[in-house]
Order: sequence, then C-alpha cells, then structure tokens
Amino acid sequence: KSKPSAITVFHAGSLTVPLQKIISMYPDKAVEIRLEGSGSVEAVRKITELGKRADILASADYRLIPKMMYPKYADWYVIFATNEIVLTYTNKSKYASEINEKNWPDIIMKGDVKLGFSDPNKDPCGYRSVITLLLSSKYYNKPLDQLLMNETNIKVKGMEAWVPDPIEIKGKGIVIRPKSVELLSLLEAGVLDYAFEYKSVAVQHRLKYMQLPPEINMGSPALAKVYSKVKVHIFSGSEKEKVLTGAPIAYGLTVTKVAENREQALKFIRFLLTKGLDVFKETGQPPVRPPLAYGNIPSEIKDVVKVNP
Amino acid sequence: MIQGFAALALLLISFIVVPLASLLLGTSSQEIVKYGLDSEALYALYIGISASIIATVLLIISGVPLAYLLTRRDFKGRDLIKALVDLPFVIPHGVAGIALLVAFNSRTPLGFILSNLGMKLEDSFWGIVSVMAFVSVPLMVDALIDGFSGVDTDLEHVARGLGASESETFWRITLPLASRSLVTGSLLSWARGMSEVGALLIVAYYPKSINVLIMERFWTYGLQVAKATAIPLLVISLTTFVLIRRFSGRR
Amino acid sequence: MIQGFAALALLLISFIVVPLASLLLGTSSQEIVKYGLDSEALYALYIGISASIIATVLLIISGVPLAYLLTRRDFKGRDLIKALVDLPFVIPHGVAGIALLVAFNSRTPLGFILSNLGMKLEDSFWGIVSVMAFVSVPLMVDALIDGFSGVDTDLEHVARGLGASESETFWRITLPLASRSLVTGSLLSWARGMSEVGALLIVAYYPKSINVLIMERFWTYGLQVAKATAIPLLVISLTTFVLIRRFSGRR
Amino acid sequence: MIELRDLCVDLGEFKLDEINLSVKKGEYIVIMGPSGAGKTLLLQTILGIVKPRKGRVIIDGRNATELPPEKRNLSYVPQNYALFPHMTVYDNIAFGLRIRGYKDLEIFSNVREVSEIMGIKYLLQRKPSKLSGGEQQRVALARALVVEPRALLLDEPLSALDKVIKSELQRFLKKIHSKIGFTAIHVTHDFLEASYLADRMAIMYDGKIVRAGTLDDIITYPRDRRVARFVGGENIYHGKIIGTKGGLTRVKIGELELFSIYNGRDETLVMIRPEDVYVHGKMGSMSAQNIFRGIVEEIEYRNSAYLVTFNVKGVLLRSVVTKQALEELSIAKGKKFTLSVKAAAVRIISS
Amino acid sequence: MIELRDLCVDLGEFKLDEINLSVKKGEYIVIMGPSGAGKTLLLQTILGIVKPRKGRVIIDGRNATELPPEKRNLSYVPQNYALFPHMTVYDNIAFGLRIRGYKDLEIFSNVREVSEIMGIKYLLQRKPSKLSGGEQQRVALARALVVEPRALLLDEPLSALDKVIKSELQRFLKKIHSKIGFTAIHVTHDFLEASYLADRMAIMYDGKIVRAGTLDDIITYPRDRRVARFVGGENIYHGKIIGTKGGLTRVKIGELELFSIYNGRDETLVMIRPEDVYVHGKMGSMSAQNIFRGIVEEIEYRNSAYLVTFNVKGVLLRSVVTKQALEELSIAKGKKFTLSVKAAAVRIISS
Ligand SMILES: Nc1ncnc2c1ncn2[C@@H]1O[C@H](COP(=O)(O)OP(=O)(O)OP(=O)(O)O)[C@@H](O)[C@H]1O
Ligand SMILES: Nc1ncnc2c1ncn2[C@@H]1O[C@H](COP(=O)(O)OP(=O)(O)OP(=O)(O)O)[C@@H](O)[C@H]1O
Ligand SMILES: [Mg+2]
Ligand SMILES: [Mg+2]
Repeated sequence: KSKPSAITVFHAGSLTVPLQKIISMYPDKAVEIRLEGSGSVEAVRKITELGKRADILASADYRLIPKMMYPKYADWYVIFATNEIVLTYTNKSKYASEINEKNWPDIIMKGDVKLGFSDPNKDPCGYRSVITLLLSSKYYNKPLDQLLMNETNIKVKGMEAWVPDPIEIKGKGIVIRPKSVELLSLLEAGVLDYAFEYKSVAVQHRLKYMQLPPEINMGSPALAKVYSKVKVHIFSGSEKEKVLTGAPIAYGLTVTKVAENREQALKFIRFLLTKGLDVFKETGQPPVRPPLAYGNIPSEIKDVVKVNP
Repeated sequence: MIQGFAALALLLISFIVVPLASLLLGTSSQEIVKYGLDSEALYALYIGISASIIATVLLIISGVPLAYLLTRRDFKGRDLIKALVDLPFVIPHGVAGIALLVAFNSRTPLGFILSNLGMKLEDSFWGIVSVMAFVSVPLMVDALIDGFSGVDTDLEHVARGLGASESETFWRITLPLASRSLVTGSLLSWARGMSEVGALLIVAYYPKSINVLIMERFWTYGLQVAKATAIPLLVISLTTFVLIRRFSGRR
Repeated sequence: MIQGFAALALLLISFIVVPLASLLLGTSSQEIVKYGLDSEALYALYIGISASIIATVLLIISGVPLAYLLTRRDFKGRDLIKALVDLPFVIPHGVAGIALLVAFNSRTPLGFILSNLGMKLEDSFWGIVSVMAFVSVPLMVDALIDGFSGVDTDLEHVARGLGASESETFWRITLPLASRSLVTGSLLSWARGMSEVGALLIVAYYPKSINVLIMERFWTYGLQVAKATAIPLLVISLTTFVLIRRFSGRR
Repeated sequence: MIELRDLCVDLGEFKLDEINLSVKKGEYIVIMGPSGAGKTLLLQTILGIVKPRKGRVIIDGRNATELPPEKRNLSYVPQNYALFPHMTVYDNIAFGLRIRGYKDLEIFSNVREVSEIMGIKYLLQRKPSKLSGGEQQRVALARALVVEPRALLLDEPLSALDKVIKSELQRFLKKIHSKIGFTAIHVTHDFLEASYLADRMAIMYDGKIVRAGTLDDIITYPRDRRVARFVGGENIYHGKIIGTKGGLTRVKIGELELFSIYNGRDETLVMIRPEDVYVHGKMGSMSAQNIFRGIVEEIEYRNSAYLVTFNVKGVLLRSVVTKQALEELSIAKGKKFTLSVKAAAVRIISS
Repeated sequence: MIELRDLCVDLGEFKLDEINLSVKKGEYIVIMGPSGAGKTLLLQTILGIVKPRKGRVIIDGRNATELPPEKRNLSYVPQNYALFPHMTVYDNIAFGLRIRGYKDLEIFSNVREVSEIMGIKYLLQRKPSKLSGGEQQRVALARALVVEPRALLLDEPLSALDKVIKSELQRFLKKIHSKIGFTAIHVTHDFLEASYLADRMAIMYDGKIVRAGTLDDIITYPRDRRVARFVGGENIYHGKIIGTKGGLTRVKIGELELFSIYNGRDETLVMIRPEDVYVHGKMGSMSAQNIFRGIVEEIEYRNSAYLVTFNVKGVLLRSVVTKQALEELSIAKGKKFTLSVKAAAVRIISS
C-alpha cells in the first residue's frame, strides 16, 4: 500500500518546473508529492482507461477535465494559469540574427527555412499553432495560410482550417511531430529552424524565442473574442471530425474521484492556488488571479477561487 | 526437478500470456476490420514491417562480418568493441533517437551527403530503418558472436585442408553451422525494430510505422482503438515466429 | 574476404560510435557533476540498476527452466510457446506497459492479491521490475534455448550413466556448458531493461528510474541536461560490458 | 546381471532385431562385429539412452526397460569419449565419486590411483581440449572405472592407444575385473583384446547377434560364414559334400578333396584356420587324415610370424609358419611342400 | 615432397622439439609412437593449423611455413574425423570436388566410386550424427581421398574399423597410392598396418622423432630402448658387456651369457625378437651360437600362433611357436626344451 502521506500529481509536462518549485516551497515536508508528467491527454487516459490512481490532475487544457473525466473521475476544475504561443529558435537557425516581431512571417515562408509545429490532431499546441498562423496571416496580411496549404494537406478558407487525419507533409518546409516537446530535439539538433511552442517550454529549455503580439498568441483572456474568430476542424473528413474554436490557453486542475489522499491533495492545491501562484510568472505561465473555478467545488478551496456557474 | 522447472516455466509463460490476453480480449472483429485493417493501419504495417526487415538485412550484412572478426581474429581493443556494440541497448530509446539525429541529420556534413543520395534521416523511410537498426545492433552481433564461437574450428581446418579458402570455408562451413544463431539474432532484431516507438517519434514520425500508429491511436482515441490496431501486428508476428521456429527447428 | 569484412564491420562500428560520440561530446564535467551526480540522478541510477538486476535475476530463475524444458522435452504446443515468448518483443513498448497494467493493476483480482502482498504494480519498484522483465523475456529465453541446444546430449548421457540424476546433470553439465549463452542473455536482458522508458511511463513513473529521469529532463530542460544525466549511466554500462566480456571470454 | 529379451530398436533405416543376451553377474562379455553392425546402439539401449520399440532390458533381475539411465548403475565409456569439456581431467574423473558423495580426500586418492595406472597423472589439471586422442580415451576409461561400478559398458575403449599402453590396460582391466568382479560388456574390433579379456563373446551382424559363446566355441564352431571370417578364418571356401567314408565326411573344394569330422549337406562353407595347416619337410609319421602337396605362392610377415600361401590344386591355403620353420625347411616362393590338415580342423559351416 | 627442418612447436606444457623429416614425393611414411607423443600435433603443424615457434615446413621445394592451410594442398583425415555436421555424407565427400569446381556429374561418379570402395554407399544421404564410429571414419577417409590429393595426412584413419574392412582399406590405400602416387604421412598404432603400408617409418617419443628408416632397418637396429619395445621386442633386457670372443661380443643378462655380432660397451640393452628364439625337440645340427635349455612357464594364444615363455636361468625368454610345433614337440607347461638364438639376433641397443 502506498504511504497515506503521499500524493500523486498527473500533470502536463509543461508544468514540471513550476510544480517542482512549489513543492520545494510547500511547508508540510511530511507529505511526499509525486509528479508524473506526460501529455495532458495521456495523463487523463492513464486514470480513465488504465486504472492508475492519481490524486491531482493538472492539464494544459482545462477543457479536457469536463470532456474526458466528468462525471466518473471528476466533477470540478480550477483554471489557474495561462500560457502563450511563441516562436522558438536557436543560434543555429537560419536568419536568427535578423528575425524580429515584424519580419518573422516572411522568414518562416522562405524556401530554405524549416518550421515545426506539433500535430493538431494529437496535441493542443498543434492546433493552437494553426490558429496562431491564421490569426497572423490576417494580422500581418501575409499569405501564411498559403504556407499551410502548400506544405501540408491542411485546407484553409478565411479564418477556418480543416486538418485531415492523418496529416501529411507535402513540401520540405514543415516538420510535424505528435508532441511539441518532440520538436525540441530537432531544433537543438539543428534540423529545424523555428518551432511554435508554449512560452513556458521556451523559458524552461532556455531557448531563444520570439514573443508574438497578444492578438495572435492566445495568451490574453481579455482577447478571447479575437481568438474565437478562428475555427479549426481536426480529424477533418472522418467521423471523428471536431471543431475547435480559438480560446485563451489556460491550465486547469482537479482532485480526482479516485484520489486516495483527497485531504492532503486539497491542502496542496490550496497552497498552489495561493502562495504558489507567483511561481508561474517566472516560468512563463502567467497565473490567473483569482483562479476561476467551475463545477462542484470542494469547500476546502472555495474561499481562494472565484466560483463560476 | 522437472516439476519445479515446469512450475517456474509456467509462471513465466503466464506472466507473458495473461497481459497479452487481457490486451486482446474484448475486441470485436468489426473493430479489427475498422481500425486494424483500414488503409492507414495497413500502410503503417507495411512501413513497419518493410523497414524492420530492411534494418535486419542491413544488420546481417554488417553484423556477420563484425561478429566473425570479433571471434576469429585477435586484435587490440576487441573487448572494447564488443562492449561498445552493446551500448545502444542500454540508453533510453528517446536518447538513441536524439543521438542518431544529432549525428546524421541532413544538415550535418555526413547527413548532407546521405540525403543527397536519397537517404535523408529525418521523417523518411531510411530514418526508420536507421533507428530500427541502431537499437537492434547488440542483438544481432551478440547472437552471432555466440554462434561463431560455438563452431568447432577443426571443421574449418579440414575444409581449408581440402582446398577451401578462408572465405569459402566461411560461407560453406562457419556460417551454416552458426545458422541457428543467425536465425535467433535476426528474429530478435526484427522484433526489436518493430517495437520501437520512442526513438522513432524523434527521428522519423513520418512515414508512420505501425507501432507509432498504435501508440498515437492510444493517446488520441484510447485503448479500444489501439488494441484493435495492434491485433493484426500481433497475429502476423506470432505466425512468423511459429513458422520460423518450426522451420529452423527442423535442422 | 577479410578486407571486405573489415570494411563492413567498420561501417557498423561507426554507425554506433558516431551517434554516441556526438551525443557525449560537448558536455562539461561541471554539468556532469551537477546533473548526472545530483541526489535525484544517483537515486534514479540506483533504482534503475537494482530493478534491472532483479528483473534479470527473476528472468534467470524462470527462464532457465523454461528454456530447458523447451529444448529437452518434446510436447505439444512447444513451437507455439516459443513463439509466444518472443511476442513481448514485437509490441510497442507503451502497449506492453498498457498490457501489464490492464492485467495486473491493483484493481484486478490478481493485482489486488499481489498488492496486498506488498507487490503493487503501479508506481512501485515491483512495477519497474515487472516491466523490465516483461520486455526482456525473449532475450533471456532465446539465448538460453540456443545455449542448451548447443550442448552435446552425449555428455548428459555419460553423466547419468555415472549416477547423476537429471537434476545433477543439469546443474553440473548442461548449465555450465550453456554459460556463455546465460551471460549473453543476462547482459542483454539487463541492458534492455535499463533502456526501457515507454512502458515505465505508463506503469511505474515512480520511483523514478534513471531512464525515465533522462527523458523527463530532456523534455523539461532540454538536451544538454539530459546528456549530462545520461553520462554516468553510459560509463557504468560500458565498464560493466567490458568487464563481463573480458571475464566470460576467459573461459 | 544384465539380460536382454527380444530387444528391438528402430533408428531410421537401421534396426536392432530381436536381441537376446544374458550376461551373468561378474561376467566379461566382448561384443565384436563389423562397423555399423549396431554394437554402439546396443550399448546405448542397455544404458537407457535409446528406447527400444519392443522387448525388455533386465538388470539384476529387475525390469529396467523404463528406468532412466542414472537408475541403472551402468558406467559407460562411449566411443567418442564424451569428456566434459568444461572440467579438468581431475574433475572429469572425480565426477562419479562426487555424485556418490565421496569426501574430497577419498576422491583425491582414488583419482590419483587410477590416473597413475592409466598413465595420465601429468594431465590432471588440463582441460580435455588440450589432450591427445589416446589421452582422452584413457581419461574416459578412468572416469568410468574409478567409481568401481557394478557394471561397465565399454565401447572400443582402447582403440586409440599404442601397443604398450594398450596391453598394460588390458592387463589392468583383467586384474580389476577379477578383483571387484563387475559385469562388463566390451565392444572391440581387436580379436587379441577380445580373446584376452572375454569370458564369452557375442558376434553382431546387421543388428543381430549371430553367435555367442566362449572363444574356443566360436573359433571351433563359427556356424556362420561371417563369424568364421571374423574370428580369423583366412581359409574359407565354398565346398560340396560328396559323401562319407570311414565315419568322416568327404568334402570337395574345387579340385581338392578333404575329410572332415563334421557333418553337412550339399553346398556348404568350409573353414580351415591357418594354424591348422601344417608344413612338413619330409614325409614322416603323420596322423592327419588330409595330406597333399602345395606350392608356395606368397610369404608375408605377420606379427612375429609368417603367413605362407600355398597353392594346392588351384586352392589357396594359408598357413602360419615361424621364422625357424621358414629357415629350417627353406621355405621360399615357388618351392613345393607336403601339407597336412586334420579332419577335426576342416570345419563345415552350414547356414 | 614434404620437408621439415628444425621444427619446434610450443603448446602449453608440451613441445615438438627440433623435428627433421623429409618425405620424398610419392613416399608413404608411417609415424608411430605412444599416445601423447605429438603425432597429431606434427600433422597439424605440417597442415598449417598450428604455427611453429621455429623451423620450416617446406612443401614441394617451397617454404610453406607462412602459407595458409588451403594453399598447402594437403588432404587431412583428422583423428576425430571432423565431418561437417550440417552436410550429408554425400556433400561431405563432395566438398573438396566442389571447391575445385568439378561438374555435378563428375562429382556424382567420383563420390559413388569412392563410397562403394569404402562400403558406405548406403549412407550417402545421411547426416554424420546418424553414423556409427567406423562409418564416420570411412567418410572422413573418403572425403580426403576423393580429391586425389598430391599429399595426404592420415591420423589413425582405420582405428575404428573391424579387421575385414580394415584390411580391405589397407589394400585399397596401397593400390591407390601406387596408382596416383601421392605423398602420404600416416599415423597409426597398428604395427601390421604400418609394416604393410610404409615405405619408411618414423618413431616419435615425447615430441621428438627418435628413429626413422625402413621397417627392416628399424626392426633390426632399433637403436633405442623405447623403439625396441615399440617394434615388437617382447624380449628386452638390461645386459652387461663382458668382453669379446672370436669376433663376437659377450653379453651377460642375469645369469645368462650370450654372444652377439653387435658391439657395445658396459651396461646396455639387449633385445631378442620372439621369432628369433628357436625351439628344438632334439639336438640336431644347429648353426646358432647361443644354445641353452629353458622350462616352459606359460603358453598364450596369439594371432593364430602361440607365444611361449621359457625360463632360462631365471631370464624369461618369449618365443613364437606354431600349433604344429606345439603338437609335434608336445610343448606344455613345466617341460624342458633346447632353445637356440643366433648371434645376429641378439641386438645390442646402446643409448
Ligand atoms: N541416430 C541415428 N539415426 C539413424 N541411424 C543411425 C543412428 N545412429 C546410428 N545409426 C545407424 O545404425 C547402425 C548401427 O550403428 P552403431 O553405431 O550401433 O554401429 P557400431 O556397430 O557401433 O559400428 P562401429 O563399429 O562403426 O562403431 C549404423 O548403420 C548407423 O549408420
Ligand atoms: N591444445 C593443446 N594445448 C596444450 N597441450 C596440448 C594441446 N593439444 C595437445 N596437447 C598435448 O600435446 C601432446 C601431444 O599431443 P598429440 O595430440 O600430438 O599426441 P598424439 O601423439 O597424437 O597422441 P595420440 O596417439 O594419443 O593421439 C599431448 O601430451 C597433449 O596432451
Ligand atoms: Mg560403435
Ligand atoms: Mg593423435
């Protein structure tokens, strides 16, 4: 039997660094807090399909909790931090010395430059990269949508994109991996010049990155309306087709119904949602203050969040 | 003794069979047709099987000479080379992928030459082959070293006395007598290549090989679909193993 | 022939050495001390090494009997069992983890009993051992089958004529004569276990074994940190391989 | 005691056919027969390595047909030695003693003793791969003898040894046999070895035991052409019985007519051992019933004596002659001599 | 032609020491020597499998010391046969022909012919693991002979065969040797085989060739105690030269004084071959210089003759006697006879 004073956190890989920091700050050292990072969907599936137990689930996309875990494995969630899309690169990247906030669309469209993003069908960062491209093609008035159409089998019409499954590469300018972190090795190996990543990843990997304007980086809850103009159809052409609408990037967490140590878990979350929130700023994941809570919120944390219907 | 042995053996067999069975149970034939035999899965199966076969063939071509030299010639650094050969087996698969990528990607001088010869590493069939070969090297070479060491050198001497050169002796005597090890080494190399995912995700996500597809479908659609996708692979593998075991058992 | 052989062998050696070298180059000793030898890495190294050693020992204990029966007894379904034993090798590593978890997680009847005996599968040391053993079964059993098949049964007959029972004969004649295969099988099993990540991520992320840590650090902090973390493992493995090869080569 | 009853063994194209043999406790049986006759197979069946299709192996009165080899208590020296390659010579020899739980000191003195006798003491620390053929053979023999077995199966155990060691070891086998009185079944191609060691002999052909009996018995009444050839019959002929006279059988070989004390009918085989053909310098008193003249065709040195071939009316008759006789009678190619053969030495083999 | 010059080989505790031997083209040399003398090692050195520490192997006038085995053109029949286990008997025999690029049809007829002679035609489709010891040996011999080699190294090639097949194959070896005239080096423990086949013999002891020469030469002048024992000297004694008389050497063995035509000094070895000890019924005209009386101690049947041991003044003297003599002289244990030995038969071996 596991120690009653241990709590397990299944979390999105991008939360590893801030969570480690928060744990080091956590005053109750008797509690062992185990971090298990993976893709957000994997984290959920380990609980729902593989019968593993986790006390806390923290996802890079808060919407996964109601969609995949309600009602059997969870019935509430809290949005506590955000993230944004940036364009990462290295010193070895072509035109690294010239790039700036204005000319990056031209640079990534150059024939000898390789751009990477993750598979929109598999990874939220992927479809968000597509949204960013569509938003910027309008924002800069540059044919970035044509880049998608020429190099992949993604169809674009105005502010709407259709991503078939499987996604296919037609040209040589784009590289796709199932997870955004898998692009990093390509970037560090010099195979890729630029890649769309979460800002947190760029910060934690100490990569160079180009901050994108808030209108296109999905980091600002205030601009939710702007983002929502874009629609991406993933699994287009299959019965699994789903329409995703542009929305701010926000992390969500919950204590699962299979938790073995609910009490300690809630205590830790309470700490995370109060003193812990500062940490997320340093890691490139601006916190949401106060955190936004939805569903059947446990009383232990009700006072530190803003409860929404 | 035999009772005890049978008990332990049974334990090991159940340890393998129970998980495999619980994985396969509860999958309907409709699901298998729909997910395991759709065009994407069939293509991935084709990619996976052909890449792993090619990787195995390449390993035979280069591993047989290496193992022969390591057993029949005495030179400095022999033990070191034997140990180096085993190293790809101990590093995490993702790291193996990274290492290959760093060394041979098409922007390195070597990778540039190779990619101009049509053998680009990233996202290409040859990338898959390279990954599969890399992770299987120790299997092939170690099996062959054991095999060649087991061949009585008297037989080689007699053959040479009868006029056969070292090369004729190798082809007609040494290699055939090590054939059991060659079969085992090839079988394991092939299987090991087939099962690779971690390094493939880094080096060559495309063209998608069956094992990448299975894992991906698990992440995207969940267990049921992944199981259905995996079943044709398991059936093919099991049949292959049975046939090869039976065939090579006959010798 | 030998020139051609040497060329091919050199090709294979470079195919292994170039990636490994390009991986290791450019890591400073400070980085190694900071990331490779911090307490988390050392603990993970300890977990990884001890789990893979235990897995290998368990495989020896159960694999030796299985391989013996498969070579010395003729029974129905023998070929099928041989093929089944190879199956864990061909399935994607993640799927192997899923299969183990589905079969033995502590919510299944069997897993419940085991977890009450202190051998819970999920996120436990025994879970790591199980995963490592599962993926290495074919290596151990196939090596031993080859080894036992190579032992001249005349020797066993003579031993039995001198009064040794089947079990005494096994321990004094058959097993010692197959020791080379036992060493190879164990070495490969150990290394294969060490390198596992995919299945561990699913079954037993905790306690964190070194390979999981390397991949995690790669995902979180990038290549440089992952490299530094991996170096002690590579050094230990290479040393082990060299020593074992040299030692067992002496026979 | 080892008894084989109606033993049948099938092995590919070859089979052992209805083998019946009973070896008394302490008896030393030698099996001879041409290459491929099934001698090794027979030993292996007795040992329990090869399973018979039919019949029984009875050891010490117990049906052992189904017993595993180690329960049969039979020490074995295989034709290919089968030394344990991973053990030193010492450990090879000590193997059976260790299994029997002897103490280290006892093992040591036993191994030393037997290896001294075998002349392999200087090899004790070597591995079998570093031994010569004859050394290996002696180690295999030592390994089987050191356990003082109740029964011993020897498959050509001295074939790779030189004359000196061979006869030493033959003497040793005889001595130790009469000392501890094990039951032995010994396969050999060496007739001298067989005649020195055997209480009884069995001759195998084509998977059958065609003749078993004492040496004298077999030499005198081979009963079978193949056996006759085997036990040293240099003079074997097709003959025809043409009647009887004075209680003796008259048999004709080509143009040569001989008397024999044996009976037979029609076409038959006739064997005359070369030691039974006497050569005379001048007519003296001869008790032999068959006397004729022959011309020397060939003289061949053979083991400290000479084999002289005479032509008697077109029939080639070989005779053993000493150097002394060769000189005294001045035997030389082309010369004519009187030869005599007793009627008792003209063996008629009907089969 | 094969020539060995100052050949030294080190192998663990054993060494071949300054071997010098020259085998003429077409000559048939037989090597004998006790088990462990280094005969196999010598063949392997000639073959090129074992590398000499010193000295040269010269084949057909060319220094072959550094040549790889396949360049030496030497067919080899190893002591352990070393049949290719994965090939049928047919393919084993055909191996050398295939390497030489013979056509299938030629191979077929050659293999059939040699296997017919070897009596192994019925085995052609079997694998070596399914052969008896003697069958394996014949396959190994056939494999080496079928290529009509220019030179042939045979390591106890007939040791596992029965008398009948053995002498057939000896005859065949002799025939094919005189037909194609290959150079042969043949190791055997069988003195008869050696004396039948050898143009010349070499005797090895402890890694050295202690004597080489024709059969007659060696039998007559063994020059060495070990050689004497080897070539059939049943009667070997320590003796003391006590002077000369009438041109003959006087030598004393225990109480027995003998004349010899050979010279020697002080302590020496004396050998008398058993065929040189003559037994007489009554005193007649005897040309022998040594005449004495002896009592029969033992009579032993030996290869169609008898070995009779006489006690002469405490010295045991063995003599070969035929059955005819045994009968005519009524030789029996305890009886006394006159014996004679020529001075030429009392060999003095100083070394
Ligand atoms: N495993 C086997 N399968 C088929 N036939 C076999 C097998 N082993 C032996 N034989 C055949 O059985 C026959 C008898 O073999 P066995 O070894 O008993 O002969 P042997 O009398 O010992 O001869 P040798 O004197 O040559 O050793 C031979 O013809 C041989 O070819
Ligand atoms: N590989 C080896 N290492 C060390 N010593 C060896 C090796 N092979 C043989 N010997 C030793 O060398 C000596 C000569 O061996 P060799 O095989 O030449 O003897 P041989 O004359 O052929 O004897 P036999 O008649 O018994 O076959 C033996 O004492 C043997 O123990
Ligand atoms: Mg035999
Ligand atoms: Mg030898």
